Amino acid sequence: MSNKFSEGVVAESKRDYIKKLALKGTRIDGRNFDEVRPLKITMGFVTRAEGSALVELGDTRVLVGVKIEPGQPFPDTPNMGIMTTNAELVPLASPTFEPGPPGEEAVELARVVDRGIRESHAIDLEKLVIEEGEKVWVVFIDIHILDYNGNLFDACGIGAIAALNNAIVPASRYNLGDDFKLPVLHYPVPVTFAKIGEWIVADPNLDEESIASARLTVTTNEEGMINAMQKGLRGTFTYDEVKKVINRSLNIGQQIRKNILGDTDDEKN
Amino acid sequence: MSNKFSEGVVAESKRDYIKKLALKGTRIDGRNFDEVRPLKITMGFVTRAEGSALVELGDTRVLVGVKIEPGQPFPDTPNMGIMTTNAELVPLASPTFEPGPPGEEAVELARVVDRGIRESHAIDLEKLVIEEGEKVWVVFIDIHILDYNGNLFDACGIGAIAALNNAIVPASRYNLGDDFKLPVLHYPVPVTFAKIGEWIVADPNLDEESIASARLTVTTNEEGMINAMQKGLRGTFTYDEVKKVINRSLNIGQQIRKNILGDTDDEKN
Amino acid sequence: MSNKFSEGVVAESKRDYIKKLALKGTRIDGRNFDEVRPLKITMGFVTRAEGSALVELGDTRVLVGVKIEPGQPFPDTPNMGIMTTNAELVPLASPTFEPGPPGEEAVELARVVDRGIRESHAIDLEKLVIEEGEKVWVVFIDIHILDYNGNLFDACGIGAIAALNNAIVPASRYNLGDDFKLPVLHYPVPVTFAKIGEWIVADPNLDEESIASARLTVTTNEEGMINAMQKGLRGTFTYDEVKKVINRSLNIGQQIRKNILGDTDDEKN
Amino acid sequence: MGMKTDMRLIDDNGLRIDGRLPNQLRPIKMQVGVLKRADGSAYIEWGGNKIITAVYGPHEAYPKHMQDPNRAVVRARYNMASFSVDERKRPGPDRRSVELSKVISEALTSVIFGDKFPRTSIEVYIEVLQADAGTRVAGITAASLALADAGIPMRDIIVGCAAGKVDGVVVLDLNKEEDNYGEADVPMAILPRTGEIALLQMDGNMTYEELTAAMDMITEAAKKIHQMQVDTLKSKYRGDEDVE
Amino acid sequence: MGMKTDMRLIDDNGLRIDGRLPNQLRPIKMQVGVLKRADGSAYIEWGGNKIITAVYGPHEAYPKHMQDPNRAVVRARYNMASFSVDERKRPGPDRRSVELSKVISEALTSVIFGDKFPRTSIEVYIEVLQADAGTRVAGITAASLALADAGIPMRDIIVGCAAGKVDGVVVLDLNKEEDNYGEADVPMAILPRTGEIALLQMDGNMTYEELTAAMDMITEAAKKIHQMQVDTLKSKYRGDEDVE
Amino acid sequence: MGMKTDMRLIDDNGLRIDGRLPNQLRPIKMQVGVLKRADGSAYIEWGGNKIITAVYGPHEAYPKHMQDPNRAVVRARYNMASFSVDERKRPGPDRRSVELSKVISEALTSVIFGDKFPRTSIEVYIEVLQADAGTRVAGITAASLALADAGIPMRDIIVGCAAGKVDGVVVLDLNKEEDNYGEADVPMAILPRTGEIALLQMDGNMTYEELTAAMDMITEAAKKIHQMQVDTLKSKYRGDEDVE
Repeated sequence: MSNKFSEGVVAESKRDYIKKLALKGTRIDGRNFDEVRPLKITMGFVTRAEGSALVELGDTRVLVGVKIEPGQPFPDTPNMGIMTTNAELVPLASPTFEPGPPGEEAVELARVVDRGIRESHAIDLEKLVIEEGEKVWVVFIDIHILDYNGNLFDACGIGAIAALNNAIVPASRYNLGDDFKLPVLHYPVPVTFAKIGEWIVADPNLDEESIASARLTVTTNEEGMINAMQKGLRGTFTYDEVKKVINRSLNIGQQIRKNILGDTDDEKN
Repeated sequence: MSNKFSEGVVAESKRDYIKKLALKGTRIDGRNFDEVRPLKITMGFVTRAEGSALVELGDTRVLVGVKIEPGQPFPDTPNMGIMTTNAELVPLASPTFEPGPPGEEAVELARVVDRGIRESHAIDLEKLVIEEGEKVWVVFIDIHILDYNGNLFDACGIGAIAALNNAIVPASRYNLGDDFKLPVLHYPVPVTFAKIGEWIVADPNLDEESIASARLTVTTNEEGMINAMQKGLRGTFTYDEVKKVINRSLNIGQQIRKNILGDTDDEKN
Repeated sequence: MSNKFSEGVVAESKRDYIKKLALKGTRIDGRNFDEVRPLKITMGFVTRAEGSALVELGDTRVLVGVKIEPGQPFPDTPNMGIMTTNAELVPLASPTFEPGPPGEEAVELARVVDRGIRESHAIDLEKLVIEEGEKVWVVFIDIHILDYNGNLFDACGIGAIAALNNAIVPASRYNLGDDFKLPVLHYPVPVTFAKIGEWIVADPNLDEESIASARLTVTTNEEGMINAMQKGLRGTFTYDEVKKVINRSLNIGQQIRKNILGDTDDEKN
Repeated sequence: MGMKTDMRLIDDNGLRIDGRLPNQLRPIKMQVGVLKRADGSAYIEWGGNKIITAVYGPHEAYPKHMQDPNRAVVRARYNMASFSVDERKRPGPDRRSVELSKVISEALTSVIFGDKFPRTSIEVYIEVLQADAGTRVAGITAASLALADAGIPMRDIIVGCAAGKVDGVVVLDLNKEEDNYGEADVPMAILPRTGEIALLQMDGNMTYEELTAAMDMITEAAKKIHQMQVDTLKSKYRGDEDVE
Repeated sequence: MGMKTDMRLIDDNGLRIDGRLPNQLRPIKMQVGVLKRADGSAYIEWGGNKIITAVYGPHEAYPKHMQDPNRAVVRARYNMASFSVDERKRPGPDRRSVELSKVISEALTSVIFGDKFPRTSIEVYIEVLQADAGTRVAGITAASLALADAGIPMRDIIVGCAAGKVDGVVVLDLNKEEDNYGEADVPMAILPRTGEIALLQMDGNMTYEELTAAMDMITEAAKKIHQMQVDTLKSKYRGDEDVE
Repeated sequence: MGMKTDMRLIDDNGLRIDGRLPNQLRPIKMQVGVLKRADGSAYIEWGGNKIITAVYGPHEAYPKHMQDPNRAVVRARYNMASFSVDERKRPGPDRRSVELSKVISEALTSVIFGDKFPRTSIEVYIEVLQADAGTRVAGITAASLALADAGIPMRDIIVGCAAGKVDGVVVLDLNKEEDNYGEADVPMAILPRTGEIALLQMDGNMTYEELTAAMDMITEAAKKIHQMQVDTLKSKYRGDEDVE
């Protein structure tokens, strides 16, 4: 996937520099530890999709499209619609991404985003039944990475809930009545932290991510509930660190949520 | 796929020789620029197929089989049969072919042959409906390369229309009435040209193909209509060259078509 | 799949040693030529499966699970259930097994086991029809290798018939009446022989298998019928050797069959 | 091509369903240098198409047996986002995108001075984010901007454009309805300096006269599109806004 | 998580459907050195789970581009037998097992002194023969025994354990019904010596207080499980029976 | 094997549905040197079977880890054209063709002096263009001609032939109906010089006596087939017509 040698050398000097800055309480791009990069959400970027959001989180750019089509329900949930999440780490977005079927990074990303949406019951799947046991609406959340500059989890999680909140069920296209807004009940937001040395920073950029020893993503909703967590990388966290990270994610998630909902309101007016 | 070094050396001296000949208006196998290699079509070679044609174009040999089975129509064309084209570049046919799923050469070949048949409306797909929206005849055109000695496009395109013209819809096997001849409305024929230096020759053999800078295939039908074109390789054509090639392909296609229809008549009597 | 060089050297000295022993009528683990390694069958090891058997044949250990689910019959056998056999050579079981889709070893293994069961008509497939032409019971025989120490054919063939003989059709789970014992009509048993020099030994262990020139598996049933044979490896057998091997397999198979049926009886009481 | 419809695609005034004249292009908007990670990049909006392209390389080709000892290998990959079309497309390459990737690779190879970089590869990625007919020619137009942005030496900046036949009329730059219900489509890529043709495909049903009329139209339009490419590249170095 | 049911998962006495108290583990049985071919192996029965694990390596990593010049690469592969669950699972990796293989690989890497074996790989295979909720934590618990059995130097023996929320009550070590119909699941892996967390996932709906209560429960239970691991390893060298 | 039918496969005169006696072969026609690109090739028509085979090599085996330092690796690939059977076969290898490719590779290896070409591979391609039962034995019969045509040194020319049981009668060389509705099939490949058996499979239901009777029949028939192989090879060098 990449040249581990040259990476190693660059990482070493980066690591030193980033740690020196951390001692002074700051970061390579001047942020403080809990500061998220500038976030810009462009709703409805792809008009052919039923919902979409172009998310720019610092230099990271992802496009989430939502397609909604009729399909068969799962046998064990005949009275619920279906949601499914897919992520494409297309090689356009990074020299480290390779063409081909989703690798373990893409699968983990899609599943973490999916869990945040699913476990918070963000979509009211019971409103997506066309004919019980026969036909329901299937919501496809498709994540397309455009420019990978760190912290895909948050950019994609934000894009997913924004695109869903923006989506219209295209009932009329299938002669199934009037179009209606996709019913969204909750607004889960993932916040990711990277552990660098003894410091833990929110929304790591690519440099930080590349030298981090451990990563923790916490997805929380507007009621302050925790819906999903995912620890990654080969380092560890102490229990205390995890507790602090959860608390910080509740605060930061709340700020980001305003951004998502604010933009949506603009879009609706 | 092949040893590029030794290929390079051989190609160089071949190129020189072929260009020297071209200056004298002739080709490595003695043909003139618009002369197609000897063409032999054996109809019905595979009796288990619904239609088939073994095509020998010079030393290039391909076998096209047509299978016809009932299947579901596409949702947007409920009142039309389906055709689909597949090409297998089996490694039997050339040291440069590899086992495995179709590569880009096989995909391009199948799609160019398919376009010729499809865009000329060669098959009367509306006659292939068994029950509207439910069941139609699916026509599989399967191309099997046996000996690759240049210009697969033409050999396969000729084989495809010959095999179709020779095909019987096996209705009785499925208790769907009497067998009937596959309704063929048009006879598209592809003619391929290779650009070598400033010369453009029809029906390139393997040597010519290996040193050509550009390739252009033009598929025309018996009414003089153009149904498909495909330019290939990393060189370019001038607009004038393209115009001349189209005109030459109309003439050459007409000759080849006689061969296809002639043989078919023999077969039918 | 493995280091052919070091293998070569080890194999050479092993070969010499094993041949020396053979001259004295014995084998590397002290067995005589027709002696099978100790066989232990644990029935019902996986309670979530409809039938299962953990087979220990010497140090070779395989687990066979049988799952039974409703499904569609094949069009040409509307009044018969379906059986299908799959083998996973998971890399847990041997340094020479690789992750990924089944390779040729796994495919051959599954097909040889399948043929033994299928050709002996071991399962009464006609009793597995739920609704003729619409719905039948599908019997999945899934073979999971745990520890590969030679002669997978026999361990897996034994495990398959044992697991089937132990399986319950879970009709009540699908509201299709009462559960019932899978109807088993015959007890095919494969016996595999390896040719080493001029000697032919039954149930080869890993050392013997690695130096054998040829392999022959003969599957026979309780009526003394031969149901399947499979010769393998790059050596040959004389016709006389084949005849003797068939006779020996009938005897040895009879002994093993007692073990399979004996255990089953224990289980049932 | 060639699906049936009762829709009239050309009205009594000779105008098309989106109000264009037969030889009129849809609105086009270009931008270069839009991505941070890529060595070169460009974004194009062309009618309803939204396409982003990136270039990586030249760098050592991998795996090694893909190396050409005499020149750089250009590998274009055309890909449609699953949400780029009305009916969701399954992710991953289908046969159409495999073919398009091949002809686009060949066309781009024709302008690159590849012999300057033996044994290397140059990757060109074309991601169709929203599709509205003519994606391959829009993609190639943007890809050549991305190549320029990456500093790859080229003998020309390729322009892609299509023409076709709709209700019996030869028209420039088909939109989605014209593509679905029209009678022919001719996608083409031109080297504007010399007029050489680097990519040419065609499907449908056309006379020789119609076909050459379509190619004439493309040749004419290519000049305008090329000017936009040049302006876009210039404006980047001057720091201007997007070119529309 | 979160499927609906009328089933009561906690009865009036605060007991769970299998009769356990909220903070009570299911029965666990461990064994090491169970396979002949593998360099290390372990088997675990945990509730209805039956899981076998094997370790191969360290050996030269292959293909070469997977080698890390500074440390061993740990590659765990979590796999479920097709007959391990009620509805037959198609053989081969699905998205869930790909994700679990990744997080388990990362967790195990955190305890292995990988810098002692640069350019090598250590393969860890986790085969779920019968599944009954909590397979990933049972699997990681057994896998660390297999690593110890293979003589891989580690700074601790990882313990996996889960907790969750069922009928509004925080409970330890969910069984299958609790996993299907409960409100949250928190799988975790701990280094018992230091209390460091090497694997942590969570899905469902929990307050901060509930989540930390669940993590407290796991931390407590991990001590017991770790003692079993130690006893199992000791008994192997003393030639004892399995530890239950 | 063993599909049920009311069809009688052996009539009152002991003749088979195609009029043959129990120990009678179907018509066979062979040809060598039929392909230009291949290093060796042969075509066979055997009953309704039409099979073409080609040999490439020996050449350096690739990828390198496939090389055997002591001998050539023989890789046969048995493939059926999608139109070779009544119901269209999906292109690409299925489990059956994977197994047949393996046993054919092993059988051919047994006659080739592979130690003369260490580190090389010899590819053998068997393409079934039309199938009518007995394709593997017809394929191996043709493949050994193709190997001879390629000049690969061999200690014998392998002959393939099958026998089986139909309506309780042991018969030679099953046709399609006999294969579908018969009771047993025994495909075999023999080294005619020594009578050694290089390929042997069997499926169905046979007594020991029936099985050995079938093998006797094959052994006898193999002599005739071998003579045809020899005549075909000779006629090629004399420039004769095909051997029938």
